[in-house]
Amino acid sequence: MVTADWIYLVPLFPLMAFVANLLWGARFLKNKAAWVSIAASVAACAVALPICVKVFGGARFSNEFVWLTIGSGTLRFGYLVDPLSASLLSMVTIVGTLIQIYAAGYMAGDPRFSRFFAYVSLFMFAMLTLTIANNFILFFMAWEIMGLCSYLLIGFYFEKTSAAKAGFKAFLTTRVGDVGFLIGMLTLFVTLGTLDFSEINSLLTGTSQARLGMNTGLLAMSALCIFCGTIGKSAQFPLHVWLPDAMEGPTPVSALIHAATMVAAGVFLIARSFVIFMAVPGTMPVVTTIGCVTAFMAAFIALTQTDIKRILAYSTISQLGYMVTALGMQGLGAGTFHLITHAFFKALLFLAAGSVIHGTHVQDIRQMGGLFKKMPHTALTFIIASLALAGVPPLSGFWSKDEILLTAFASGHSLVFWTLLLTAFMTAFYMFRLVFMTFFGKARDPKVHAHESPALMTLPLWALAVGAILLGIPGSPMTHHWFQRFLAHAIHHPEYHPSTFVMTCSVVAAISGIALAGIIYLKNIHRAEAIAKTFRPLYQLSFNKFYFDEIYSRYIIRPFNAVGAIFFKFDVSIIDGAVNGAGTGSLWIGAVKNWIDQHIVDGLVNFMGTFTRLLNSIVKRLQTGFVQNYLLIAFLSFLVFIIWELKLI
Amino acid sequence: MSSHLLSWIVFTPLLGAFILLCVPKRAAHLIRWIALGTTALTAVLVCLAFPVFRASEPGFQLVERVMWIPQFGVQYLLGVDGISFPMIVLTALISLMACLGSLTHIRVKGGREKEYYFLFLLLETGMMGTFLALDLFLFYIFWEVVLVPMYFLIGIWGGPRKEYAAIKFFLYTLAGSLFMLLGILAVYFAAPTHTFDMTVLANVKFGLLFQKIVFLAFFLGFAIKVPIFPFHTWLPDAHVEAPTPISVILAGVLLKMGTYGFLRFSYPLFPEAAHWFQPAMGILAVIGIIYGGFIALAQTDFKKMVAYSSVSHMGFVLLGLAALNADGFRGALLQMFNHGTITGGLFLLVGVLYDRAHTRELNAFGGLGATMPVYAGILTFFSLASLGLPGLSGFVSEFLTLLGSYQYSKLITGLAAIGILLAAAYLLYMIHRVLLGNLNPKWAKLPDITALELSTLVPLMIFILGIGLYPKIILNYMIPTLDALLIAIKI
Amino acid sequence: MNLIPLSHILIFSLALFGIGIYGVLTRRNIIGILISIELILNAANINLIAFSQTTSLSPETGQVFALFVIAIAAITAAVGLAIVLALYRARKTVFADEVHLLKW
Amino acid sequence: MDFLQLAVKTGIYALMAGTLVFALGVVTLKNLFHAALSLAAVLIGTAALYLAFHAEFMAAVQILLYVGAVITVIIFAVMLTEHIAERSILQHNKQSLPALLGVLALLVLIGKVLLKTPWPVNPSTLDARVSVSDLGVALMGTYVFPFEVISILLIGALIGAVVIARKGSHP
Repeated sequence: MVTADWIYLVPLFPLMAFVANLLWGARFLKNKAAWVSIAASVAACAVALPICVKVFGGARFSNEFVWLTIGSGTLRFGYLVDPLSASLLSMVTIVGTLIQIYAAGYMAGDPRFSRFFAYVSLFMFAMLTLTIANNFILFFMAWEIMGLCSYLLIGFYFEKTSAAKAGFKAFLTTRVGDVGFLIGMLTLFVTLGTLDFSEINSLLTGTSQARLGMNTGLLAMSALCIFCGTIGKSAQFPLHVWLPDAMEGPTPVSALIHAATMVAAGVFLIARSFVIFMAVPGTMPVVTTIGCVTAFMAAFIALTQTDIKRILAYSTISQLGYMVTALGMQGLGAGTFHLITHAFFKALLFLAAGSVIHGTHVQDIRQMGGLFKKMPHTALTFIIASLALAGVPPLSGFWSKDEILLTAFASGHSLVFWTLLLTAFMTAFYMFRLVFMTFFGKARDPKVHAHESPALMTLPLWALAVGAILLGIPGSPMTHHWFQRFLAHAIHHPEYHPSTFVMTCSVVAAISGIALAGIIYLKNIHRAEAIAKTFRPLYQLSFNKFYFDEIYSRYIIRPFNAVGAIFFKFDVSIIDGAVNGAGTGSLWIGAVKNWIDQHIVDGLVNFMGTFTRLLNSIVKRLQTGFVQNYLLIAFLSFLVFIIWELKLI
Repeated sequence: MSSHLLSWIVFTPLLGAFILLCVPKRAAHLIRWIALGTTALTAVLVCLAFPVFRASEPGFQLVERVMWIPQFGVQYLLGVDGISFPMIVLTALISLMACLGSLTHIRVKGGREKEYYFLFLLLETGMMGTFLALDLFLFYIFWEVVLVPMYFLIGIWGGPRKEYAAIKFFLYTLAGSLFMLLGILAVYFAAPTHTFDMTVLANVKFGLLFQKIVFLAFFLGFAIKVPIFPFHTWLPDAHVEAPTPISVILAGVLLKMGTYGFLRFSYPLFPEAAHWFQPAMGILAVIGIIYGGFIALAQTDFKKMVAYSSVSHMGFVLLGLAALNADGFRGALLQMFNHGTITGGLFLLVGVLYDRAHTRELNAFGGLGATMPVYAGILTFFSLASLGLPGLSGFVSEFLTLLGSYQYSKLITGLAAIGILLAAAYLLYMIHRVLLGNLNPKWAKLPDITALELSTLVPLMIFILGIGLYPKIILNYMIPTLDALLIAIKI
Repeated sequence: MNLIPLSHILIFSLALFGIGIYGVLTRRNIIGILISIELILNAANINLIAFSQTTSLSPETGQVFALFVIAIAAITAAVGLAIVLALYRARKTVFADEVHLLKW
Repeated sequence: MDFLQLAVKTGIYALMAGTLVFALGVVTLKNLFHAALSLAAVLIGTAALYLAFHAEFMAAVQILLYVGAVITVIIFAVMLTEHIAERSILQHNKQSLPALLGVLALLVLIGKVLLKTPWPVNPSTLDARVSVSDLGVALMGTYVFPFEVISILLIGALIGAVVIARKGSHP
C-alpha cells in the first residue's frame, strides 16, 4: 500500500530518468530515451495520485529531516502535502505525462532526442519537488533548477542564435526576480526565524500574530520581495519580456514549462506564502495592480501578433496576470482554480499549435488558413481549448474565469473588474482571430502542405481536451465550489455567492469577442488592415509589444555593459596603472601623474641617481681589480683593528 | 606515524621534491610518476586524518610542538581544527587535480619537467604548512615559501607576458607580507611573554589602538592575497599568464590563504579591532563583489573573465567574514572551499579549451556545444555552480553568507545580491559565446575532452554536487570551531 | 729546546710571517705570491711545533696539526699552480695586476 | 753551561738568522727561479730547526714533502712560464712601500705583545719526545676525523688540479 513517505519517490523517478538519459541516452537508449522519461512520469503519477486522493479526502502529510544548521536553528527538508500542493501535484503529474507522450512523437528524429528527455525529466523532478517542498529553501532550490531547465530547453536548438539568446534572456530576467525572492527569504528568516511553511502558517495565523506587530515593516518587505520571484517566474509586468522569446524552444517545452507548470509556479508561490501577504494587507494592492496591468497589457499585445506561439505566449502572460490579480484580491481559491484549469487548456493549445507547426512547418498565421479539413483532430481540440480560454460555458475556463471576475466584483474592486472584463473580451477576440486565420478560410500560402500528426501526438490532445472541458466542474457552483472550500481548509479567505450579473457579463464579453473576430477575419481579411490603419498608434504600440525590449536594451542592458566596460577600463588604467606606475590612465589622471612623475618623482629619482653616481665615482677608485690591492687594504685594516683592540696607542 | 601525521602531511611533498632532484632529467616518465605519487600520497595522508580528527570538538588537534629557536621563543607548532581541516582537504584535492592536469599541459609547454615538478611539490609543502602552522613565525616562513615557487612557476612556464605577471605577483604579495611581518613582530613584542604561539597569543588582551594598527598591518598582508579591492590587479595578470595547473592552484588554494589568515589570526588576536573594522570590510566586500562582477562581464578573454569572477566570489567570503556571526562565518568558510573547487574546475576547463584551440578569446568561439558535448556539459555544470544554482555547492555558501550579512546590514546584502545577478550574467554570456550559436568552422574538428582531463574534473564535480545536496557533510567539520571562535571574539 | 726561550722562536716565526706577508702583497708574479704563502704557512708550522713542546697539551697535538698544515700547503701549491697554468694558457700572463676583471 | 750547549745555541741562532736571510731572498729576488731555490733553503732551515725541537719526524716530512714535492712543482711552474720571468720585467708592484710599512708595524706590534706575554712553560713536556708511533696513534685516534677530512680534501684538490690544468678545458 502506498504510504505518505513514498512521496519521496515522486521526484526521484524523474531524477533517475534524467541521470539515465544523460549518461546513457546518446549511446544506448537513443529512441527509447522517451520511454524512460515517460515511464518515470507514469510511475510518479502512480505514486502521487493515490496520495492526492487521500488528501482530497481530508488527509494532510508532512515529514522532514535536518539539512543544514543555520545560526542557532536548523533547516529541515521534507515534504508537505496539503490541499494546495496536492491539487498542483495531480495537475503536474497528469499534464506532464501527457506532454511527454506527445513529445515522443513531436521530437522523433531529432539528433539530441535523448538530451531533450533528460532535460524534461530534470524539469519534472524540480517541479515535483517544488510542489511538495515543505520550506522556502527547498522550494527555491527546485525553483532555480526549473529555471535552469527552462534555460536549457529554450536554448535547445542552440545553433540558432535567436534560441541561444532567448535562453540567456529568460534565465537572466527570471534571475532578477529570483534575487528578490532570495532577499525576501532572508528577510523572512530574520523576521520569523523559520522558513518552514507550516511553521510560518502557525506563526502568522492565530493568536501569536499580535506579538509580531512590530515586524510588519520587515514582513511587508519580505512579502514584496517574494512577489519579485513571482514577477520573474510568472512573467508579470515588468519582467514578462522573456516569455514570448522563450517560444524558441521546442513546442512541448512551451506547453509544459512555459504554459502549464513552471510559469504557474510563480502563482503557486503566492498561494504558498499567502499567509504572509495576509499578515500585511498593505501588500495586496501591489499584487493586484501588477496582475491586472499584466493581464490587460499582454492581451492587448496579443491582438496583433502573427506568430502562433507568440500569441499563445502573450495569452499565457495575460492569464497568469488574471491569477495574480485574483490572489491579490485574497481570492486564493479562484486563483488556484484558474491555475489548474488554465494548465490543461493552455497546454492543449500549445500542443495543438505544435501539431500545426509539425504539420505545416510554418509558425506565421498569415501563411496558414483552411487547415481544418487537413488536420481535423488538431483543429477540433484547438477550438475546444480556445473556447475554454475565451470563457464560453460550460467549459472549464468559464468557471474559473468567472470566479476571478466574481472575486473582483464582490470585493469592490470595480476598476479591476472592468479591466478584467475588457481583457476577457480581448482574449476571446485574439484567440478566435487565431482560430479563424489558422483553420478556416482559404489556404493562403501554396507552399504549405499540411498533414495530420500521428496518433502519438493526437491522443494526448484529446486527453487534455477532456480535462479542458470537465475540470471546471469541481469549482463550479454546481458542486458548491467544492474545490475552493477544499483549499480553504488551509487558509481563511472570503467567499462570495455566485452572481448572475457577473456571469452574464463574462459570457457577453466572450461571445462578442468571438463574433467580432469572426466578422473581421472570417469574412473579409482586408478589414483588419483597415482597422489597423485607423488606430495606427495603438496598433503600433501593440505590434511592438509596448517597446519593452527596446527600452530594456537601451536603458538597462546597455548601461550594464557600459558600466562593466568602464569598470574594466578603470581597473586596467587607474588601479592597475597606479600599481604599475605606467601612464596608461585616463587623461587627467595620466596628466597629473605625468607632471608629478617628471617634476617631483623623477626629480627625486634623478637626484638619487646623481648622488649615487657621485659617491660611486669616489668609491670606485677602491675597486682596482688587483687582488693584492684588496689584500693590502685588508691587511692594513687588520692592523688598525689590532691596534685599536689591544689599545696599543 | 599517526603521531606525527601533520608533519608528514606537510613534508611529504618536500621529500618527494628531493627525490625528484636525484632523478636524471631525461627520465621524464619517472619524474611525472614520482610527482603524481607524492601528491597522491599526501592526499592519502590527509584522508588518514579523517578518522583521527574529531569533528565535534573545537580547538586544535593533532598538535605537534617542538621548541625550534629557543632564544626567540619560536616553536615548530602544527595543529588542525575545524577551520584548517577543510583547507588542507582542499589543498590536497586541488594539488592532486592540478598535478594530473600538469601531466599533459607541461609536456606541451616544452618540458623542463623536473624543475616544474620540484617547484610544484615545494609549493604544496608551503601551502600545507601555511594552513597548519600555529606559530606566527612558522606561519610567516611557510607563507613566504609559497611565494617563491609560485614566482618561478609563473615566470618560467607562463604565457607571453609571464615575467611581468610573475614580478607583479611577487612584489605585490611581498609588499603585503612585509606589513604582515611587521604586525607579527609587533604582536611578539607586545605580548607579555614574548612568544609567537597562537594558542597563547589568542588569550592576550591588546589595547584597542594597538589592535587597530596591527589588524591593519595583517589586513594588508591578507587583503593582497585574497585579493580585496583595490589590491586585486595582480590577480588577472597572474591568472592569465600562469599555466593552467598553476592557475588552478592560485585560485583554488592561494587565495584562500588570505581569508584563512583572517579567521586564524586577525580575528582571534584582535577581536575589538575586528568589530571596529567590520563596516569597512563589509563595504570592501561589496565593492569587490560588484566591481569584479561588472569587470568580468566586460571581458573577452576567457581566463581573465574567470579571474575577475574570482574577485567577485572572494568578495562573498569577505562579506561572510565581515558579518561576524555564525551564518556569515559558516558561509565564508564554506565559500572558501567551494570557490576552490568550482573556480579550480573552471580554470581546468579553460585550459582544456586553450590546449586545443590555442586561444582564449571568447568571441572567437561559438557553437562548441555541438562538437564537444561532454565538455559543454561540464562547462555548463561548473558555470552553474559558480553562479549559485541551488543544488550545487555555490548556492549553499552564498546563501549562508547572505543570511549572515543580512543580520549585519540589509543595505550591504542587497547590494551583494546584485553580484549574484552579475554572476549569472557573465557566466551565461560566456556560455553563450563559447558553446551556443553558430559553429565556427575553424573549430569543427576540435576533439572532445579526454579521459585524463575528465579525471581531473570529476572529483571536483562530486564535491560540488555532494556539498550542494547535503552541506552538512562538510559543515559538521566547521561548525564547532567556528562557534567557539565566535564566542571567543565576542565583545 | 730548553736552550732558547720560547719568545725568541716566536719572534723568528713572526719575522718569517712578516716577510711572507710582504711577498704576498708585493710580488707581481702569481707564482711568487704562492711561494710567499708557503713562507707564511711555514711560520705557522714553526709556532705549532714550538708550542707543542712547551704547553700543557699532549705534545703530539702540535705536530699533528703541523702535518695537516703541510698537507694543506701541498694542496695549495697543487691547485694554485694548476690555476696559474690555466690562467697562463688563457690570458698569456702570470701577473696578478694584469688580471683585473673585477676592475670598475 | 758548557761549551757544547753554547755552541748549539749559537748554531741555532745562526740557523735562524740564515733562514731569515733566505726568506728575504724569497720575496726580493728578481729571478723567480732563484726565489724558489731560496724557498727551498728556508724550508731546509726550518727542518733543521725542527730537529732542534726533537721533532725528527716533522723534519723528515718537511724535507720530503716540501722540498721534495712542492718545490719541484713550483720550479716546474716557473719553467713552464719562464720567458715571462725575465729580469727586464718588473717583478714587484707599486705597493711595496705601504706593504713594507705595514709589515714593519705588524712586526713591532706583535713583537711587543710576544715579549710582554708571560709564556707558560710546562716543564713535564719540555723534554718529552714524540715518537712516530705516538703520532700515528694520535692521527688514527683523537684526530681521525680531521685526518679523514684532509684526505678527502686532498683527493678533491688532486682532481680539481687535474681538471683545471687540463688542456682543452679552456680553449
